[in-house]
Amino acid sequence: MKRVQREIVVIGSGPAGLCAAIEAAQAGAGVLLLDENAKPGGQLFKQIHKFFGSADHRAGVRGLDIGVQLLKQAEDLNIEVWLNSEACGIFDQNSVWVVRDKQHSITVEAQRIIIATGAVENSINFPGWTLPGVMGAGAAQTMINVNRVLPGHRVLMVGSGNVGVIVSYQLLQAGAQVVAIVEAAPTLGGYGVHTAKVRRAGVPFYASHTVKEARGTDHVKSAVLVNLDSNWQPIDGSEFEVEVDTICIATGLTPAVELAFGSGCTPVNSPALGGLVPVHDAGMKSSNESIYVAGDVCGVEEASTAMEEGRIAGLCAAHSLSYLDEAAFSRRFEQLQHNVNALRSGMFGQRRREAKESIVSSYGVHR
Amino acid sequence: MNRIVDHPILGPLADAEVVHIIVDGVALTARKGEMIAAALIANGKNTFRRTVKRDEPRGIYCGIGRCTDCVMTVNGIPNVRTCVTEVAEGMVIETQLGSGEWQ
Amino acid sequence: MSRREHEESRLKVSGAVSLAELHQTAEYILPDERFSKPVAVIECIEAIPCNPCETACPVGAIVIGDDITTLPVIDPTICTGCGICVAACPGLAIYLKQKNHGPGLSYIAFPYEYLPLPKAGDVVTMANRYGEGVCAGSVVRVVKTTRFDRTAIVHATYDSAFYEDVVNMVRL
Amino acid sequence: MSDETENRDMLICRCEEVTLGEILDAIDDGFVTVKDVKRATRAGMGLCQGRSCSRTIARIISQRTGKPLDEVLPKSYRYPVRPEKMSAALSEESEDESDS
Repeated sequence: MKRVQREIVVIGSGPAGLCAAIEAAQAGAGVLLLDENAKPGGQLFKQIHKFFGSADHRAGVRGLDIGVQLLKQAEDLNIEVWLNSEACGIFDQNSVWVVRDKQHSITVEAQRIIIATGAVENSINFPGWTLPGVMGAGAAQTMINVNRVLPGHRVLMVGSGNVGVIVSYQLLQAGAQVVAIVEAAPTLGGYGVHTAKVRRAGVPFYASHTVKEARGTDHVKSAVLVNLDSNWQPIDGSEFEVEVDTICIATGLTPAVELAFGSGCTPVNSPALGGLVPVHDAGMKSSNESIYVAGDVCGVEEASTAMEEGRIAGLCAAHSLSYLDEAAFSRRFEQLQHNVNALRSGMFGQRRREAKESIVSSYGVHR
Repeated sequence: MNRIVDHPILGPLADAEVVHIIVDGVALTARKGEMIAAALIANGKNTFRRTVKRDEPRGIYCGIGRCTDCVMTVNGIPNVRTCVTEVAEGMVIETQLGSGEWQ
Repeated sequence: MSRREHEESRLKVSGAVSLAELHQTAEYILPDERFSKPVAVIECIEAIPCNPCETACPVGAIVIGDDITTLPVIDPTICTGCGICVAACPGLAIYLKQKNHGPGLSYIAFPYEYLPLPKAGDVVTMANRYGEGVCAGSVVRVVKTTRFDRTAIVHATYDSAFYEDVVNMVRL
Repeated sequence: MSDETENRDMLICRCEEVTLGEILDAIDDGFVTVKDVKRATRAGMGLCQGRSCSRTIARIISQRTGKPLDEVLPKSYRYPVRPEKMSAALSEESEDESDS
């Protein structure tokens, strides 16, 4: 197989990968950015809402505009980008097997690899959950915001975290009707300002409810909702049916760890961050000296935290190849640590902040 | 039609070159650059395949090429993930039955 | 089973912040009849890491400070009613209000990101935090400038008997 | 998660059409890791390689055996992590290294 050499290979050009590539290139390193899709940007281009955070995080700017800005930056730095290129495996610590355009294989020998492969939506199961019309909330978001096609007209959203509530809002903007948002827990998960947006638009929330069954032959026709008691068991007789043609499942995400673990990065279980994640230090270095991780792959959070983690990974990967003098590196490193900590501050970020702290502090142990 | 012709944030749908595709023998139009799954849903087709054991209908589920529930037979090649594969002029797309056959 | 009776009107259950919760929040400052023009009202009662309203305000009427999870504090006497914060807020949690805009009429300018947009002169149904129509409203103007980055701001007058209840309009 | 015993013929593995009942029976027969359940029922062997179901199967094992979720051994990760045709694995990139 044909072999080429690169200093830093970034796998995945979503918010984390793009920012990692930019930061590493700004530090002076040679960067190759891979993405399996025809267009880079990952979930950024599905996120048409304005981001939270502070000015350092480009707060108040819409995700898709941040995507355009980052792509422009990557272009200005003339970062080498391979699209339609799937990283299929990492061998002997630093060789990335890449299949390009589904036709050719090439091995990229990288001195450093930054894995930014994101996360995959979780499922919940109920009779009829495999019917056409039942899909992940992310799938519906991709359809409406990227492909500009409505997956359905009457939608039931399952899950009231920020994803479920934001996608519900975006479904309304796209012209669909959101019939209800159900949440199994007794209280809603997403930020109050998000739930308020859709509630004042007339979308009812059903806390302590879940889907008992989806009905339909070739497509979803309706969903049966059921009330749950305090230990989350269905209350017989509390079922009621809602006419819907689409059921979106927004019950969390799981880090897409197959590349990281396949290459031997040590896993650690972190429920607050989505399950098994690769162990990493504060500089986003995994248990493997030459492999860094960033974004949802090492902890499901938000695009804004993914961008900061990407920058940290890019900075540290470049510095480990002796780019940037000590002073410049530590100044920038402190700034980026401040940025990511700011995003994890407050009651909403507490569980994630503590989970990340325990991963970083246990880094020495796991190596 | 399920296309979002105008959008409060994304603005009006830009013009796009028309791509002609044949789906289960029926000629349909799609927009250049869009995914097969999007073109099919836009044209009102939601069942992409029928499963091996139970012959049950399946459509789009994850939308990002991970779950492989949206696979169809494209230009005679089975198991093509339609949610991450762009349409092309003259593409022949068939609802996949079971694990599909090479044609 | 009428769902409404079971619905405790708490933000974390109903999805909408209740008047009770607002009144317990010091940062919720609803301008009274003495104000001669609309000023910003912020319904942001959770400590989330976010401060674009503070940075957007051209006259520094909104203060959050270094810890960006601090709730934004508005000084209505400084606020000029320009509406930039209304569009800048990622949570769309800010609107402008004036209690005595005219005889028996209150005034609101709220963020609106849907189609179709209402037009000046339209009569619409004003909505409360639960999405219920509470009274008629007449649209004064609809502002959509590039500065607001695709968030339209709808200005409308309505019966001041519903001054505090109204936060938006029923979508067209 | 609806009551388990009631939905025995509900699908858990979408690709291989493996039901909750088959998985519960395998667990009761002593297959108590995600890999074992895969070997016993084919759940996770399909085209998506367990991306959709292995997390659910781990949860079912944990609920059924009472073992905490993080003690349920996860699935393994084999390369290639994307479905590739053999022809793509073998054919080399042409000499003139083209960019994206």
